[in-house]
Amino acid sequence: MPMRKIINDPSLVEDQTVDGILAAFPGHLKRIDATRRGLIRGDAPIKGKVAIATGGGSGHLPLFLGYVGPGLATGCSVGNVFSSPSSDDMLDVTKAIDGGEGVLYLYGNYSGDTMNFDMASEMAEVDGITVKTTLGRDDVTSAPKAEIKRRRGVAGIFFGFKIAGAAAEAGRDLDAVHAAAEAAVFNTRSMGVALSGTTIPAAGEPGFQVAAGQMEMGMGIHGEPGVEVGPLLTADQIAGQMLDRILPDLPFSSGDTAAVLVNSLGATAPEELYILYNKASQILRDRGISVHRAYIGEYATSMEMSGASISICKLDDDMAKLLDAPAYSPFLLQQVGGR
Amino acid sequence: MPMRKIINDPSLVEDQTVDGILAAFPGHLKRIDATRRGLIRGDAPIKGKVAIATGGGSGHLPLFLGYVGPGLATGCSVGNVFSSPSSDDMLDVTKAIDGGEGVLYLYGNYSGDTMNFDMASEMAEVDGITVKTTLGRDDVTSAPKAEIKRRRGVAGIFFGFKIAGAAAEAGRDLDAVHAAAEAAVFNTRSMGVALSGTTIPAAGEPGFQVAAGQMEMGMGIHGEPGVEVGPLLTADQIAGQMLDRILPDLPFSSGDTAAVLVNSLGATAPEELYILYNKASQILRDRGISVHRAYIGEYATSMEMSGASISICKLDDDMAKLLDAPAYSPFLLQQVGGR
Amino acid sequence: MTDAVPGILRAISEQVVPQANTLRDLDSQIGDGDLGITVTRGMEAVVNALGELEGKPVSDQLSRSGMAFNRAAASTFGVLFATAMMRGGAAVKGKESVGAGDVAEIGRAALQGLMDRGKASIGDKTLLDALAPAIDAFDAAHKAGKSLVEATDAAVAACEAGTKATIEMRSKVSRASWVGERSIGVQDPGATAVMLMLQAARSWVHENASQV
Amino acid sequence: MTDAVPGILRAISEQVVPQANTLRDLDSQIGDGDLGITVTRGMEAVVNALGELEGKPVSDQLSRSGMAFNRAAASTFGVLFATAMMRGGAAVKGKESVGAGDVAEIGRAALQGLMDRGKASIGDKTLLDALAPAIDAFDAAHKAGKSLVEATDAAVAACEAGTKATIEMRSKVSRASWVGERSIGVQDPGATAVMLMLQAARSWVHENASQV
Ligand SMILES: Nc1ncnc2c1ncn2[C@@H]1O[C@H](COP(=O)(O)OP(=O)(O)O)[C@@H](O)[C@H]1O
Ligand SMILES: Nc1ncnc2c1ncn2[C@@H]1O[C@H](COP(=O)(O)OP(=O)(O)O)[C@@H](O)[C@H]1O
Ligand SMILES: [Mg+2]
Ligand SMILES: [Mg+2]
Ligand SMILES: [Mg+2]
Ligand SMILES: [Mg+2]
Repeated sequence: MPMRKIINDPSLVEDQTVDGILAAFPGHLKRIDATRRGLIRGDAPIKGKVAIATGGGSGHLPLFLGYVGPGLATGCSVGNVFSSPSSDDMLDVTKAIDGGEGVLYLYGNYSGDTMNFDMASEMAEVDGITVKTTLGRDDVTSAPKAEIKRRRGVAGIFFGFKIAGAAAEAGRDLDAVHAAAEAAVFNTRSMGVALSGTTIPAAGEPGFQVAAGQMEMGMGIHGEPGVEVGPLLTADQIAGQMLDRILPDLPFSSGDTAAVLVNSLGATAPEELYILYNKASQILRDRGISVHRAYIGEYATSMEMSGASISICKLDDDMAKLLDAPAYSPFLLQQVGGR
Repeated sequence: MPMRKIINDPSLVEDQTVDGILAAFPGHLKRIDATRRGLIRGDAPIKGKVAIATGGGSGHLPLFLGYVGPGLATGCSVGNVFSSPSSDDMLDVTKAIDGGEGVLYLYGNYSGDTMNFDMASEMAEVDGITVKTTLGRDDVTSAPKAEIKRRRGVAGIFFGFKIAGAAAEAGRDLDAVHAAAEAAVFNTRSMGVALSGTTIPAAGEPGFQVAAGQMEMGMGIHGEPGVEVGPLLTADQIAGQMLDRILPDLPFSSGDTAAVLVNSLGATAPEELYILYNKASQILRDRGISVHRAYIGEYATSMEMSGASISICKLDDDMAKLLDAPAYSPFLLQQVGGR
Repeated sequence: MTDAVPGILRAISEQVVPQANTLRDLDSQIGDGDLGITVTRGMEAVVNALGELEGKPVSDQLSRSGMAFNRAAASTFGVLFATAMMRGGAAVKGKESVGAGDVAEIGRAALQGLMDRGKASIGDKTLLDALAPAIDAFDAAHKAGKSLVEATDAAVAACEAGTKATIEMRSKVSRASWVGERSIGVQDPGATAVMLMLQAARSWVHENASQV
Repeated sequence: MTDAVPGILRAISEQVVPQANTLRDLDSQIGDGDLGITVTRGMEAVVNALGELEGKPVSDQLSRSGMAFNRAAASTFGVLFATAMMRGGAAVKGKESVGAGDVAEIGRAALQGLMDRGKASIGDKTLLDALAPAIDAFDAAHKAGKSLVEATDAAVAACEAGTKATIEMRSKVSRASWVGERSIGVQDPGATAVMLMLQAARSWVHENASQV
């Protein structure tokens, strides 16, 4: 089955994507080394501020590179599609963004990433750079709560970038930025549903498929099998099932304030996200949970995968303030004014 | 073939989408009448400023409703999927947004829309509201240049909203806002390619299909047949063919300044848009055309259609200034600061 | 004739909506494929509106059901349907009783409204090519002293011929014109909708001619 | 043995890359389906790096080719491959000549590196379950005075058995653990990759044993 993709040589997808981003927003980002995959803010390093490094496989834009910018992450290593970046690039990024106050690593809990970032942090420490790590692990379906450390990170890691990024921008120290990131990650829960698979360009054939009319609850953003395959439910049923699993997990309780993110995995249209949000917001209202801010759109995609996820982040006053702080990236729908 | 859509009752798609948007961004928009489809800025009418009304079929978000906001349109009528809104709703919107300085109608050149908007404007004039109309007709493949008035509007109408919206926000009068809109529309050229069809929810079956491995050059955003069906080309070839048709049409010449928009029709991933932009920006550089600003993402979608379009808008100094002016909508990636 | 308009509209709803897929398929070939939904949603709204229109003057019945259609399913076809019904209704506004002798006048007013609104001409491959010959045929038959049933049969026959003739035409306006040459060979969807509607009207007339 | 490392790596590239689809398919069932690409891109980078490594100390050949693999195709498998090669290389750093007697030591250092990096245990359904028995078998055969060819055969046989044994295991770490019970019944992709690599190494040893 041929791919429905607008690309050139499949092995050039990652580099040409980065080239396009650099061409589109001159000055916003810079490459550390023309031949490699480390990218940092145009104005990095920023002396006297904690830097945030992220990274992961390509194929998830705006995740990860799209979350580099003022009030967000400082640098990013870009892997091949759905594959970890190399520890070499991570080390280069770490050195290039360090402003003397240490570096926070913030990325998803995937073994390729963790092992490469661990390797990079060991090398960075040798160079005298203090590194702390926070792992996104918001996907409630990826492991039972008792094994929360095994859970994978999905779209909800956005709250980590926004909240920790604001903390770093505000001049907080590494411990405080790390604490902000941990607070964001530990208070976020996500769940996704996939209506189709996706094809890694270099593989040429879909690694995963979901038949039309079917859905897979809990499928991961690389097509990791989920909890259940079954007939496609209605938007209201899907929103209900997701919140039934998300809300008790933290748990979220009446009186809580939360931010909500409804994310398209790629092919799912904006209209459908709003239909999902419409139901989710009703459920939250009924449970006494007030929505501080809603994010709806593409935040962590899987190329042309059809499907969506809902992420909910419980906020305290400090987190709400950090979430509202200005931030800028050409990929982010949040205004400089914080609107 | 069952649909890959997260929806409830297909006949409720439009209303539940609007409900979700209103729930997600409280205060941003308001409904004129709870039972109908006219929506306006939360702070409309704005006394002493020209208002801009738009509208069109659902299924294209962020077009049209997403382009209502400060520095953009003032109100919008929402039709059923791929169908015109009714003249009743258009008239209601017109009355509700008129700030005493007249109303500009800005929408795509589709007969259902033009006939309904014409009907609405006749009724509005009876009510003493001056209405002027600008039609988006940027799609170069929809008619030869000699019959430019027959061309349809696609993603390039975004430049109309941004430029005319800034002119209205700046307090220009109706003639000047109309002139700004006309300048934007007449200096914009677009071309699209579709890699799949799309299914109107209420129809349940795809009205149009493009086989995997094939592409249709010039297909419209409702699946209107294009100029050529053939095997899927590479991104570089597609960008080349598009610019070969777009650039001579205005024509764009060496020394020109332009804004570029690379739009996903829905399922096409951000990565692919950047690969397209990468080539397009090289071609423009080679032709001596300088890019003032690039917009890349979902600007006018066709639900889950796979494909992309490129739009180019030639700018003079005034248009560039208006394009750079701040604007806000939860759907728009342009900062209040104009970045 | 105050029963005729609701009766005919109900007949259209009952007989045309089940053929919506035919309209969708034609519109998919040279348009955007929504005409089936348009007619389904539009006629549903018309039937809902009929409750309040029973016994009202024919003029109101026509214009209000036209507006209901377009409010529910605005589109080229919707606004043209509404325009035709509003102009047709205006043609008999204030008339105490409306009968077979008024049909041609209503039709001519509707046709003029369609041409004002859509700015198309006969031969452009639109619903005009179905409706205009039907009105002419009805008028001629009526003037020749034919019965309502006979005049209706003549109108529908002319409409069917006009609709078929659109197959060979190249579209000159609106969406179908974007397909250019490729529009040749496909029967115009809007003309087809008009034909199906008139066929439904004919069946009502056949069953109810005695009462009209 | 400075020819052995490049020779074996080239053999791996030639013999394993054509089987990349097998790895992709296994990884699609319990992982993310990228292992075929990882091995293809990684081994391509290794072969490219070999040009500069001819004649270099075995320690450098091992560690640098491992780093080249992970730079081109970082991933769980990539970083583990790199870690194993770097630790294996470090085990013979500074040694003037490296021979069959060093293989087990290199293997044990690599294995320890894998366990430090991945924090997995034998039986967790990973490539450790393919590699650990291979090293033990080589070591035992070598200590029993077997030839290099015989020790290699024993190692590959143990590796194949270990790899097969992963079919019945339930994954306890990393991506495959997310599938839970569903991981049972599928041969571990990483273990399979190690097995294919050792099989390629064996073929090189058979052809070149005289020179080593
Ligand atoms: N300008 C026009 N004047 C008269 N009829 C027209 C005109 N344009 C289109 N039509 C008719 O409308 C039909 C299409 O209706 P519809 O599907 O509602 O259009 P759209 O989906 O483009 O809004 C065409 O088949 C044709 O008969
Ligand atoms: N913690 C670990 N320790 C050792 N081996 C592991 C570990 N996690 C995974 N593996 C091995 O890696 C293989 C998957 O490699 P790869 O496809 O590169 O992973 P990913 O795509 O998740 O980054 C598994 O089949 C398993 O053999
Ligand atoms: Mg992977
Ligand atoms: Mg339509
Ligand atoms: Mg249509
Ligand atoms: Mg894998």
